[in-house]
Order: sequence, then C-alpha cells, then structure tokens
Amino acid sequence: MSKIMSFTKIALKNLVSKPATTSYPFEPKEYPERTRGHVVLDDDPCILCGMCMRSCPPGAIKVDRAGGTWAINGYDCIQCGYCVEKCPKKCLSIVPGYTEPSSEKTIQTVKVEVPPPPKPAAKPAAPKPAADKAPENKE
Amino acid sequence: MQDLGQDIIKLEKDEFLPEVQKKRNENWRLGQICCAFVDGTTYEVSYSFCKDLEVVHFRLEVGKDEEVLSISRIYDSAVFYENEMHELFGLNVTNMAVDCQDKLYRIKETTPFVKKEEK
Amino acid sequence: MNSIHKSPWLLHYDGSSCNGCDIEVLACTTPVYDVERFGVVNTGNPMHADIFLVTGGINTQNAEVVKQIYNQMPNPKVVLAIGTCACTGGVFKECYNIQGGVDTVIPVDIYVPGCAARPESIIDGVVKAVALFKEKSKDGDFVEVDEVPGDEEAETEETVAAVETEGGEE
Amino acid sequence: MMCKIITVVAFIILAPFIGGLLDGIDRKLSARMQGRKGPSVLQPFYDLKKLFDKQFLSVNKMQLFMVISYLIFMIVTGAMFFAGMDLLMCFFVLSTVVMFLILASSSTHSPFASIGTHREMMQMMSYEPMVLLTAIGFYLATGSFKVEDIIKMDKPAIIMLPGFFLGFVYILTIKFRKSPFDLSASHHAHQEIVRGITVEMVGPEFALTTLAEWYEYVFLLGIVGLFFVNSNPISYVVAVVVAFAAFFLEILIDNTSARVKWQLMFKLTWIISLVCGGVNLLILEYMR
Amino acid sequence: MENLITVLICAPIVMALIMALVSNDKVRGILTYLFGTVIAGLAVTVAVLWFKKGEVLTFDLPQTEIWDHAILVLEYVLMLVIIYLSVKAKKGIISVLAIVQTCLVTGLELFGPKLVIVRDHMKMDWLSVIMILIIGIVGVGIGIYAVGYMRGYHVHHSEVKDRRAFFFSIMFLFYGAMFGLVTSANLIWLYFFWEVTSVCSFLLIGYTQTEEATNNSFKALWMNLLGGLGIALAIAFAFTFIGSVDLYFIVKIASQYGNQYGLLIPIALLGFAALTKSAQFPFSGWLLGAMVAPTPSSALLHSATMVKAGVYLLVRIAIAMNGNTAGQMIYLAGGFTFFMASVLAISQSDGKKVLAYSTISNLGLIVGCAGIGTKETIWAAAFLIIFHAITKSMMFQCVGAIENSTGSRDIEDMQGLALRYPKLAFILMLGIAGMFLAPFGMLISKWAALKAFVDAPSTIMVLFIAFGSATTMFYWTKWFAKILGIGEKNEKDVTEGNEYFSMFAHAIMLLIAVTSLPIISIKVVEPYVKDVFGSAVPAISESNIWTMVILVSAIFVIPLITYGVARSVKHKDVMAYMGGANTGDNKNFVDAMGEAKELKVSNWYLDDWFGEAKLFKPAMWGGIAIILIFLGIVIGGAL
Amino acid sequence: MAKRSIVPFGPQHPVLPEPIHLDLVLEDETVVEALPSIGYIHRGLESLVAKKDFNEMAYVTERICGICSFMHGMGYCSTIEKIMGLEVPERANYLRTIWCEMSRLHSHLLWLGLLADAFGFEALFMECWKIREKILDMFEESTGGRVIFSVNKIGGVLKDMPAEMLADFMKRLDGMQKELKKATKVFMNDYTVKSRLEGIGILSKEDAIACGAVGPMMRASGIEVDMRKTGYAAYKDIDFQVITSDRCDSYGRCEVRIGEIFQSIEIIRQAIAQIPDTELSVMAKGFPKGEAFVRFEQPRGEAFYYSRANGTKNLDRMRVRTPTFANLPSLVKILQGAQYGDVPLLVLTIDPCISCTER
Ligand code: SF4
Ligand code: SF4
Ligand code: SF4
Ligand code: SF4
Ligand code: SF4
Ligand code: SF4
Ligand code: SF4
Ligand code: SF4
Repeated sequence: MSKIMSFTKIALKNLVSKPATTSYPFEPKEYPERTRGHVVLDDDPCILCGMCMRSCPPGAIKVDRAGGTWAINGYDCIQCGYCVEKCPKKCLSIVPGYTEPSSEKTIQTVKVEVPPPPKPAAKPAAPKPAADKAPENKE
Repeated sequence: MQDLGQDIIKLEKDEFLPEVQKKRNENWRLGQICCAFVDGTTYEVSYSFCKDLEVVHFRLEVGKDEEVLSISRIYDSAVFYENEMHELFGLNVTNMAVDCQDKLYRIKETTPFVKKEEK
Repeated sequence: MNSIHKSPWLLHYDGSSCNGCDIEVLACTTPVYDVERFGVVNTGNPMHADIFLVTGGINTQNAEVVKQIYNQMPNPKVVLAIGTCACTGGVFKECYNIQGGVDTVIPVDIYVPGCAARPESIIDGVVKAVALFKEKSKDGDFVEVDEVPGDEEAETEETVAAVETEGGEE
Repeated sequence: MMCKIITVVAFIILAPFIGGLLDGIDRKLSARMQGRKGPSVLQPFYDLKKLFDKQFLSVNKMQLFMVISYLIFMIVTGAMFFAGMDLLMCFFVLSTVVMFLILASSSTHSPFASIGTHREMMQMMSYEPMVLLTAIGFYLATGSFKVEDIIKMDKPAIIMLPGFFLGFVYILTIKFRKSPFDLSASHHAHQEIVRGITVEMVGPEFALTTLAEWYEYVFLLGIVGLFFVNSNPISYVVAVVVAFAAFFLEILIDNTSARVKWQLMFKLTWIISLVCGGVNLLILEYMR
Repeated sequence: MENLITVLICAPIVMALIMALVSNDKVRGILTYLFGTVIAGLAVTVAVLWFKKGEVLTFDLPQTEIWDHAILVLEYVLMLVIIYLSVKAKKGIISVLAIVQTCLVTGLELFGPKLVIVRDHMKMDWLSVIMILIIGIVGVGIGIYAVGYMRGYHVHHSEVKDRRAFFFSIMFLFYGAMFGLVTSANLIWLYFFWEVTSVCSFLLIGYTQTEEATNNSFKALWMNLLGGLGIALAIAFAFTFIGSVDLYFIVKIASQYGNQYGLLIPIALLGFAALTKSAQFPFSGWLLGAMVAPTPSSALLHSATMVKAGVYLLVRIAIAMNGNTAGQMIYLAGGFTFFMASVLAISQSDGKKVLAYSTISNLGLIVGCAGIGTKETIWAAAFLIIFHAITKSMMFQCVGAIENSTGSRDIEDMQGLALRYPKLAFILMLGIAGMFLAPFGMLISKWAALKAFVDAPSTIMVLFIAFGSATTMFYWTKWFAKILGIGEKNEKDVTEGNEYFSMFAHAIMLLIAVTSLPIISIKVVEPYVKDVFGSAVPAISESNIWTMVILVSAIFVIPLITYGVARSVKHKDVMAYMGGANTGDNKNFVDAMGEAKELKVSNWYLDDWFGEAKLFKPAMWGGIAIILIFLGIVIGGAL
Repeated sequence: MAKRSIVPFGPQHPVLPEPIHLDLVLEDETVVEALPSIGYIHRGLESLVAKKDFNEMAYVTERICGICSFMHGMGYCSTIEKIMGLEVPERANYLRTIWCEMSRLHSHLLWLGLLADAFGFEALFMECWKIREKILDMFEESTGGRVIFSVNKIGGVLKDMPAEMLADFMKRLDGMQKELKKATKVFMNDYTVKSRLEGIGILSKEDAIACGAVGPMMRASGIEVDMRKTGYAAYKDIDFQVITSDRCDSYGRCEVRIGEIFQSIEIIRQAIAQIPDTELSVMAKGFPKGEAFVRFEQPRGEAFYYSRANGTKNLDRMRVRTPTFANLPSLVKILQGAQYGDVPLLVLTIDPCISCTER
C-alpha cells in the first residue's frame, strides 16, 4: 500500500504549529541539575594530593604542590567526573555550564593554600576566590 | 583441544584449520579474531565463532616469529581481522585472500602494539 | 566582510572523533537548535563554505585531508575545533595514532570544548566565529597550509611566510 | 512597444528580487514544515551578497565564462518571454541556457560535477518533451506561439489545456530542483554528489548561478501564469495566485518526498508527459 | 544550359577515368584540386546561370538518343559488375536482385508498350539547384579534404592496401552520378544514376578490403538494390498503367487523383526506394556499416551524396503524398526513425557512429517532412537538407582529422579537446552546436517542421519530435561537454592544410547559411515551394527568423564578451573537489590503498536502456512493420 | 559501449558524517567495483590500556563512540566484572537495561533520520531528529550528558533514576510512541521512499552468514539472532520477541529497526515496572587477573568485548569488535552492482559507525 506524499499531514501540522526550535542564544538555556558542564574546585578542603591529576583520563588537571596551585585545562577536560569520584576530600564537583568557546585554550589556575602539616599556618588564609569567579588565566 | 574455561578452547596449529573448516560447514559465523601479545614472547590469537546464541572461542598460541595460516579462504570476512593483526601486531599471517600490505589503517608507527625492541 | 555575518555557511569534517561531537553538530541543524535561523547552511562542499568545523583529533591519515579541505575553502574563512578531541586530542591524545588537536595541522580560530560539545556551545562558537570575519579580509591572509606546523612559535611564522600571491595566471 | 520595453526592463530589474524572495519564502516554509523556525525570508539576499564578497577560486577559467553566459542567456530567455515573443523560441533558447550550465560544470573534470552534469542532462531529457508539448498546446489552443497573442484570448488557455497544465506543473518539480527530482544540484547538502553541477562553483560564480536560477523561477512561474492570463484584467490576479499556489505545491512536494533515482524520474516523466500532454494534444487536434 | 549540364555530368566521369590512371600521390593531389575546382566552378556557374532566369527548366541533353542507348547498355554493364563482384565474394544471391530489376526495366524499355506521354528527360528547378550546389561545393570539399586525409590514413593503416587511385576515381564518378540523379526527370535515367550511386557506395565502403568492410559493403549493396528494385517496380507500373516514365508527370497525376486507379502505387514504391537509400529503419544497417570506410567516404555518403539522393527523391514526390497512405507510410517511417536513431545514438561512444545515428535521425526528420507533404514541411525539409549537408560533412571531416591526430575517434578520448586541439575542437563544437542548439539552422528547421506537423495535424509526428528532440539533446550535449573539459595542452596536430581548408570552408559556409537564412528562404526555398504548391509561406514567421539570426550573432558575441570578462577576473587556481582525497593535481586521488590513482570521468551511455543490443532489433521490426502494413494498404487499396 | 569512471567517494563527503573512503568504479551510475578504505578515524585506543588504569578505561571506552557510548562503557565494565567475579546489583542491571534501550531508541532514530537524509527526504530527517531530542533530554536529566553519559563503573552504575523520574520518562515515551507511529509509517508506506528501499542492497541469508553480518543487518536477512536473548543485565527478566524480516533488502533493514524502536519502548516499560530497589554498585577490590569475552547487543548488532588482565592496574589487552566492523564484508557485498545514488544509502543500511570500527 504505497502512498504518495504521505508526509503531508505531518508537514502541514508542523507548518501551522509552533516550531520546536529553542530561543537560545537569545534566551539562556536552563540545564537540568545533573548536567555535567565543568569541574569546580572548592579550594578550601583541597590538600593538593594530586589524586585528581593522576586519575584524570585526558590529564586535564595539573596539581603543583610546590607552587600551591591546582589548575584545570577546560579545553582538555572531558567532563567524565572521575576526578570528582576519586578526590579523597570531595572538594571537586561537576556543575552545569560549559567552558565557553574562545580563541585561546586558557588554563584556569586556582591558588590553593595548604596548611603545612607539621606547623600551623603562618598566616590565616584570606577568603579565597572561587575557581570560576576569579581564575588566573595562563597559557 | 584444551578447554581454558570461558568457552576458550586451545587448539594446536595442525588441528586448527580443519576445526575452522568444520565450523564453516556447520554454518557458524565468524564472530571475531583477536590478537594479544603476552609476556613479550607469544601471540595469543583468539577466534570466536557464533551460531544462534552460542559462541566458542578457539585459541592459538603463536611464537613471535612463527606464522599462522590465514582462514580468509574459509571465511572471507576474516580478511579485515587478519590484516589488522598484521598491521598492528606484526603477526605473520600467511595466505591471506586479500593482503592490504599494512595499508588497512595506514598508520605511521609500525606494529604499535608490539614495540620494536620487544619484537 | 560583514556580509558573512548573516550568511555563514559551514562545512563539517569528522577528524577522528567518536561521533559524539558530530552528532551534536548535526543536531544543531535539526529543529530544536536550527542554526539555519542565523543563515547557517551546512554545505558539505569546501568551495562553498565559510566556516570549517572540525571534530575529533588529527591522525596520520586525516591530517592531509583536513589540510586539503582548508586550502580549498575560499577566503575569508575561520576554523572551529569542536570538542575536546579537536581542541587538544582529549582522552585520546596518548594514542599512538593521534597527533593532537586540529591546531597541529591548520590554524584554529575558535576552540569549542566539551565532550561532547553541546549544541549551545557550538552555536556560541559559530557566533564568535562570525564576529571574527570582521577582522579577516578577503585576500589579505590567504594561508596555504603545506607543512605540519611544528611548535606554536614556528607555526605563526610559517603561516605568515606562506602568504600566497593572488591573481592566478596574470 | 513602450509597454513591452517596460515589461522587459521590469523583468530584468525585478525578477531577481522576486526570485530571491520566492527562494526565501521557500526556505522559510520548508523550515516550518520541518518543525523549525527557519531563516529570515531575506536570507537568500544575504547569501548572495556574501557570495559576491568571497574570494574567487577557480578550477578552470572556462567555467566562469560559461556561468556568465548562462546568466545572460537566462535573462534573454525571460526577457523574450515577457516581451511577448514566440514561446517555442523561448523554450529553445532555454535549452541553450541549460547547455551553458552543463558546460560550465563539466569543464572542471571533477567527478561529482560530472555525475551532476549527466544527471542534469538526464533531467533535461526527461522534461524536454513536456516543455515542447506545452508550447504546442498553447499554439493549438490559441493559434499562436506568441505570448503577446496568447494573452489576448478571451478565455484562459487552461480551459483547453488542463493536461498540459498538469504535465507542466509536474516537470516544474524537476526544473525547480525539488525532491523527488532534486537530482543534479541538490539544494540540500546531504546528497551523494555533494552539490553536483554546482560543486566547483565558488563564491561569485555560485552567486551568478543562483541569480540565474532566480530569473528562471520567475520565467517558469510566468508560464504557469500564462495558462490563466487572458484579455480580462482579473485573470492577471488569478495567474499570480495560481503561480504562487503552484510554487507552494512544489514546496510541499519537496518536503513530502524522497529523492528518487534518475531511472524512475525518467520513466515517470515520460509517461506523464505522454499521458497528460499526448492525450490533451490528441483531443485538441480532433477539436480543430 | 543543356550543354552545361551535360558537361556537369560527364566531366566528373571523365575525371574519374583520369584519376583511375594516376598513381603518383603529388599529381593526384594537384589533379584533385584542379578537378574539384572545375566541378565546383561548373556547379556554381550552372546555379548562377539558372538563377538569372530563375524558372523551371525542362530540356533534353544533346543527343538524347545516344544517351538513352548508352544508359541501356551501361545498365547491363552495371548488372554484370554486380554479378561478378557478388559471385566473387560468394554472395551470388545478391545478384538476383540486380538481374531482376535490370531485366525488368530494360525489358520494358525494349519490348514494353509504347509510352503515351513522353517528355523531356531533364528538369531543373530550385531543388535541383540546391542539390547541385551541395554536391558541387560540399562534395568537392570532401574530395579536397580526402587528399590530405588519405595520405595520413595510409601512414596509420599500413595494413590497408593503398588503392587511392581507385578511391578518388570512384569519388568523382559519384559526383557525376549525383548530378545526373538530381537533374533527371526521366525515371529510367534516374534509376540508372541511382544504381550507379549504389555501386559507388558499395565500392567505397569496401575500400579497406577487410572482412568487416566486405560484409558491410555487401549489406549496403543489397539494401540499396532492394531500393533499386522498388524504383524498377515503380517504373514497370508507370510504364504499363500510366504510360509515362516522367517523374513529374507521375507525381502530378498522383497528387491530383490520389489513390484512384492505383496511382499511389508508384509513389509508394518510389518512397520505399528512398527509404532504403536514406537509411531509414529497417534499412539503417548499411549506413552504420559504412563507418568502416575511410572518413571521406563516410562524409560523402552522409552529407552530400547517397543518403541525400533518397531524401531528394522524397521531397520531389512529397506533394503526391500529402494526406494519403503512401505519405503516412513515409512520415511514420521517418518519425519513427528520427526518434529511434536519436535514442540509439545515446549509447554510442564512437564519434563516427554517433554521427551516423545522427544522420539517420535527421534524415528521418526530412523523410517525415516529405511524408506529410505540405508547404511548410517542404520548406523545412529543404532547409534541413542544406544545413545537414554542410554540418555533417564538416563534422565527419573533423572527427576524421581528430582520429588521425589522436589515434582514436572515441568520444571518451576527446576529453579536453578544446585545449589540446583548439582548431579542431572549434570546428567540432560549431558542428555540434549547429546540429541542435538554438538558434542554429538545424534547430530552426526542426522548429519549422514541428510547427508544420502541428498544423498538419499529425499528433504522432509531434510526439516523435518532442521526445526525439530530448534524446538528441542528450547525446550532443554530453559530447560537447567532453570537448570543453580540462585536458593536456600541446599535442601534435597532424591535420594537413587542405583538410583545414575544407573544414573551415564548411564552417564559413555554415555561418553564412545561418545568417543568410532569411535570404535563402525568400530567394530559393519559397519560390520552390510556390512552384510546387502554387503558393508559399515560410513555416516560421520572418520576424522569428530574424530574431534567430540576431540570436546567432548573440551566441557568438556574448560568450566573447564574457570570455573577456572572465579572463580579466582575478582568481586563484585550485584543485577540483574530491572529498579531501586529492593528491595535488586534478588527475589523481588517494585511493583505497593509499596510493595515487588516476581519476576517470566518463560520459553516460545508458546501455541498459538505449543500447544497440536492446533497441536495434525492435527498431528494425518497427520499421518493417510500418512499411509492410502501409505498402499493403496502398496496394490493397488500389486493387 | 559503457565507459568506466573512477570516483573517489569520501573521506570528506557530506552524506557520510564519518570519514570513510570508497574507490568507486562506475559505468554510468552503476557501481562495478567498490573498494572501501578506512583508517581516517583510527586512533589506536585499545593501546591505551598500557597507559590508563583499568578504572579509567571505562571512560575511554565510552568514547569509542558517541552513539552507543553507554553500551561501550557497560561492555567494558562487564568484562572486568566477569574477571573479578563481581555480582552487579539488580537495580544497576535494570538501570543499565533502561539506558541501553534508550540508547537503542536514540540510535535507531538517528539512523532513520540519516537514512531519510541519504534518500533526500529532508523533512523526514528533521522529524526523526526532532523526536530524538526528547530522548537526549531524558539522558541529560538522568546522567548529565546528552551523548556521553559516564554513569557506568566497574561493579555497577554511578547514578540512580528515582521512581518519579522513571514515571515521568515513561509518560514522555508514551507520547513519543504516538509521534513515532506517524513518522515511521512514512518510511514503510511512502511511494518515493519505497522506491529507494525495496529491492535495494539484497543480502541473502546465506551471504549474511558467510559475511558474518550482525544485528539488524542480519535480522533483516531472516536470521533470528539477538544477543539480548542471552540474558545479560536485566534482559533475562524481560519478555520480548526478536524482530526479523525476510526481505533481505534495505526496506527489511528499515522495517527491523523500526520494529525495534517500538520494542525498546516496550522493554523500558517492562523494566520500569519491575525495577527492584537495591544498591547501585559493588566495590571492586584489588586488581583483576584473568580474561573474559563478553557479547552484547548494540543498536548496530552484536559487539564483542575482551579483556585480559594480569593482576596489575594496567590490563594486558582490551579489545572491542564492534558491529560495524563485522558488517563491512556485507557492505562490500551489497555495493556490487548498486546504483551510485544508492551508495550512501547502502552504506547507511549497515548503520555504520566508523569511529567504533577503527577505534
Ligand atoms: S583536609 Fe585537606 S582538603 Fe580538607 S580542607 Fe584541609 S587541606 Fe583542604
Ligand atoms: S582536588 Fe581533590 S584530588 Fe585534587 S588535589 Fe585537591 S584534594 Fe586532591
Ligand atoms: S589517601 Fe588517597 S589521595 Fe591520599 S595518597 Fe592515598 S590514594 Fe592518594
Ligand atoms: S572531569 Fe574527567 S576529564 Fe575533567 S578533570 Fe575530571 S577527570 Fe579530568
Ligand atoms: S563479499 Fe562478503 S559475502 Fe561475498 S563472499 Fe566476500 S565476504 Fe562473503
Ligand atoms: S570530544 Fe568527546 S564527544 Fe567529542 S569527539 Fe572527542 S571523545 Fe567524542
Ligand atoms: S554513527 Fe557514523 S554514520 Fe552514524 S551518524 Fe554517526 S557518524 Fe554518521
Ligand atoms: S557500534 Fe558504533 S554506534 Fe554502537 S557503540 Fe559502537 S561505536 Fe558506537
């Protein structure tokens, strides 16, 4: 039983009803809460143990113990969440909102102050900026 | 024939081709061929045959400089697997129906799964 | 080159991606994201394209292909690397057959990260690319890519050196 | 005479705008039929401007020369039609026009262009009989091949030519490059021959081809209208409405069918030409 | 005039004898130029002198008696020649045809009843003059071309025995016979010249003496003898029932009385004879087989001589076929042939074979026009004959020259000819454009024919034309497209000056003919039509013709301008698109094994649809059916 | 007088989103010879086992392909689970089943769309992909990713789908089913569509076995094999019939996949109704040692996973034999004598996934 133009009904219905198209980018997109957008570090609990660096499949995270920095290359991270799972301190989380496209592959670096284990910290840590708010951009 | 568990049946080289032919005659499909290079000395080559929901795996152990006979004259579709093994592992498969001359994937490295020194 | 502003035609090439990013690129053209709203046409023909979307990393075989397609596109043109693989090689960068991101063979203008890159992100990338056309002139920076650029520094030097003289047989 | 010149000038100046707008409407309506928002109706003009601004790359210089000739002769065809000249001659020149397009594409020695070229020829072979028959139909119905005489009849030609009209609308699908007969130069990207006949046309060259296509749109819809135009001024309104309806129908067909292969196209088109055109022709000749 | 015509007919025959004796190549060349010039001059003189008066002329040659007897004797000679040749080739059966018809005609002449109406043996009118000019100019052009061509031919084909003296001799004989044919009013004379052309073509086709050539030449012989039999029967009928062998008289009374008293039978038989000569289905085989001969003979057979004899005769008797069954037979056969041959041409890649099918197809159109037999169709037919003769001759010469230079006449090997051999390509493209493109002559004539068919009215012919034009377009277009592509530059062109002379002369003639179409119409074709029908209208209005002429100029001028524009545009050369697999030039791509592989782009030949294997037999049977059915009706109707 | 043309088809070709290359030898438009070549996507990811530990490999295998990403992750995890003798909790099995079937749904819809695109039916392509977006939304809501999910781990799954979510999904699937009925009718009944599918690319039952065809390709040649019937994950508890077709042509392949779309919805329905409440995963302790083959049914057919572990964190060998790899010989077979216009269509009827084929 062949028909010609059997799609007509659907086509005409589509023609008169509202298109399925989103209004992005004119209106922001709302993401479901589980969306894996990018990894953020809560630098407070981080001990710069480097577990995340070692477990990250593409090697997007660099933990510099000596320099006291934790850095992520958002252009290398595959949002797998393995670092989040592995972090012993549970200080990583993966949240909605993707790394913005840009013409440079910037690395976000967060200064992490780890209280040296033997002695208490010399200086009380000033309130740390959140990773995604004030990243230090480095090539 | 030696059963390694997991339905893997170890075959000696001389009983290999007749067994494969038998499978073909009984209308089994060729499921896959897989090569692994273990202990820096031997290739373990596994041939899987399927029929309906059944599966059996034949296992050949091949020394690194030994040759394996191609089954591509029994199963045409083995050509892809065998060329792949030759290109990636350097396994000597002889008498292939179609020899791609290591041009299946056209990679830069030779036999990346078996490092030069190892071979 | 503001005219491209309203009519960016794109060409998609799948380097060695896992399809994740490809189907997201394709999804951009389908009803829910419908990039044709912005005048984007998925041309499939390098000769007609303004924007080159590459997904996936670069391997031995596709390096030549990517270069060739790039060279076939008329100026002005921009290149978008879509997805983590195209940006850096991603999870596959340690594979024996992966050279790295797209920028190892042709100059990349915009990196769109994500694994897979989301349609929204791709749209953002295209919007940024379109903005770039304002800076690119028609004949000025025609770059013919012949050699695989080595390190970053050498790359810029080489591309400047390779500016083509225009005008065919005149 | 003055009137004719004005019409021709109007055609030459306005046709690209009408054609482009039709193209825009086509894209908008198609998008909506597909459940998308679609581009602005002015999009084709943006595209055209962009194409003219692009760098000109060329595989073979011969191509540009053919493409320009293609455009000019397309304009000539349309102008001849709107000047009220001989319809059959318009069609003959039209096939010369298509020749230029074919030569343009084949001059590149490109595999996809080549297949596109052959499909274009196949399309031409398929629709050509109906095109000729249409002109003959008008002649039989009105006693003249001349457009200026045809529009002076007291009755619209469609009364005598329903079969020819059907056949002509049918081949319009081929001429407009619409699915199911969008074989040689796919307006949709994902085709096996890439862009077929236009694959090697870059920037300005492609723009010229597009422009020629717009002229062709207007010319072909003019012929659709010709079936309805007569000495009654209202008929012009009817003609415009019908032309639009035909255009809408083509869009709908485009969006509700798969692209068939040339074999089926060829067979169907000849059969339909023979049945629609042939039967109508037979009846007209017996009525004489 | 009488003397002039005598010279026109006799001079070539004398020259033929001289040529047969010349074995030196140089001398032969010089003689050919000389004789050719003489013949062309004679033809032009005849035409000019005749035009001064511009009216129908009937006359007898001096010493008609002698001519009559000579022809009688020569007919027997011809018969003996045929018997000898066919027996030698073990095809003796063919000679039966010759014996029957010769005996029939000569028997009637010697022992038959006395003729009631005897008129002059010769007649000259506009049509004869057109034909004389075609033979004299186009035909001689081919002769001049042949000098260079045959030299090259024997260099390439060392296996073929050099019989050039014979070749040129036959060619000149051919001219003479053709001149005689188009001026004879007496059917017996006409029949004689007709037989001479048949034998000449047989000899030319068999020139190379290969097995294929011999077979094909005999095929041509028996088919044409079958046609001769048709004329012989027509003569017999005219002798016994009408009492006259004057062609014009027979036509006249047939057109007046229609199928009463069986007057249509000789017309139908003559028509049948013409069908064989003009290679309509089912008799197309001989013309296709004629391709084995060296190019000049193909050109001669296809354009100026032989096949034109057939359509000439048809146009002569056209008025007697208007609106009757004989006409139906002819126009159906013609229309059918036009369509089928153009369809078959699609599947051919041999350039000469495409030309052959195209000839058959175009002749079909002329035959169709003649079969309808109205003023407009005759107008169209006359123009078709003119344009076809010039264009086809030019194209054959061109393909021959291409074959000599490239070693192949296959269309696929003509890729990018425009860059490789610009001059030859120009000729070829002009020819192709001339064959089917608006606004060239063939198309104008076809247009006129179409209009005439609509008015006739003949639905079936309209449909044949509508569909046949579409297929015609397909095979020409793909050839055209091939020539214009990208190709290697700087190949050696071995074409000689005399070949180019002839080709360019043709090209110029073609352009003159196209641009002066309105003048030819007013001065030549319309008077002829008026003479035959009593009144004349051109099939397409004059304003349209002028528009066409303007378009012709446009089609040269516009591309010239755009070419200039295109050249001055700044551009950058790139490679053609090959999906990213290009190896760096436009000729190779990276293949599945990672190596460079040459790209090949070939035309479509659609063998499954239009191949000879598929369609040739049906076409034959279609032709046979049409002829048998209608001959049956004509003869049955008379009984 | 047919003359041959040689046409390079791909690697960049708009009708094939993925790069493969064919040397096509054509007579007019008839394919007289087709030589495929691959390697444009070959990455060599199986070799990554030497560089990544066996847990990380779960994330690498997911990225073998962005279409049935979930199944790749699951397949790989099952081999390790088998080697280590881990009992995956039932709820995880059910969740895996649901995600598998959702993957199949989105994959088949994607395929239908691309098929429509290959035969030039743009509106139908758009319709299929429009419907498909709804499944992607469900994926994103349940796993956080539209195409790559990262919810598999060795020993179970990482995320749960709460009952309300499942109920909501089911409701949406019911709605989708209606739309799908209308759209798939076009594939099955439309004259122009049928002219492109019927009798095109015949692969007889015998050839299917000889070429080692798998999945819908094989089932459309009348062979009733579906790995889900082996009862991995939760399939053992699900009642379903293997869908086959005896047509052996492209139409049959389309028919089978359309049947499976509705079947998938039905399987999800059953799974949601029966899903038990247990843990989501079991802990894997120590390093695996041993080897295991696992077979399961991806949208494109049967896939093989093989792991060989030596008791360290890096495996000796991991191997995937994906369905497309197995279907390549069938493709070569059906391309012979095809029409050029059907080439993309035939390539599509095996539902190629080159990315997983070349790894
Ligand atoms: S314990 Fe370690 S991770 Fe936690 S807050 Fe202190 S330093 Fe950071
Ligand atoms: S983020 Fe977590 S894993 Fe990474 S260094 Fe800090 S504490 Fe360690
Ligand atoms: S406790 Fe965890 S993070 Fe710390 S050293 Fe051990 S493995 Fe690394
Ligand atoms: S999400 Fe995955 S890729 Fe991204 S940083 Fe964490 S481990 Fe690395
Ligand atoms: S082509 Fe395929 S089906 Fe045919 S024999 Fe070879 S492998 Fe088997
Ligand atoms: S970035 Fe991720 S999704 Fe995209 S291609 Fe690479 S692995 Fe696939
Ligand atoms: S799996 Fe391959 S064929 Fe299918 S959509 Fe993805 S890229 Fe295309
Ligand atoms: S078969 Fe293809 S689509 Fe399916 S998971 Fe593998 S790679 Fe992906």
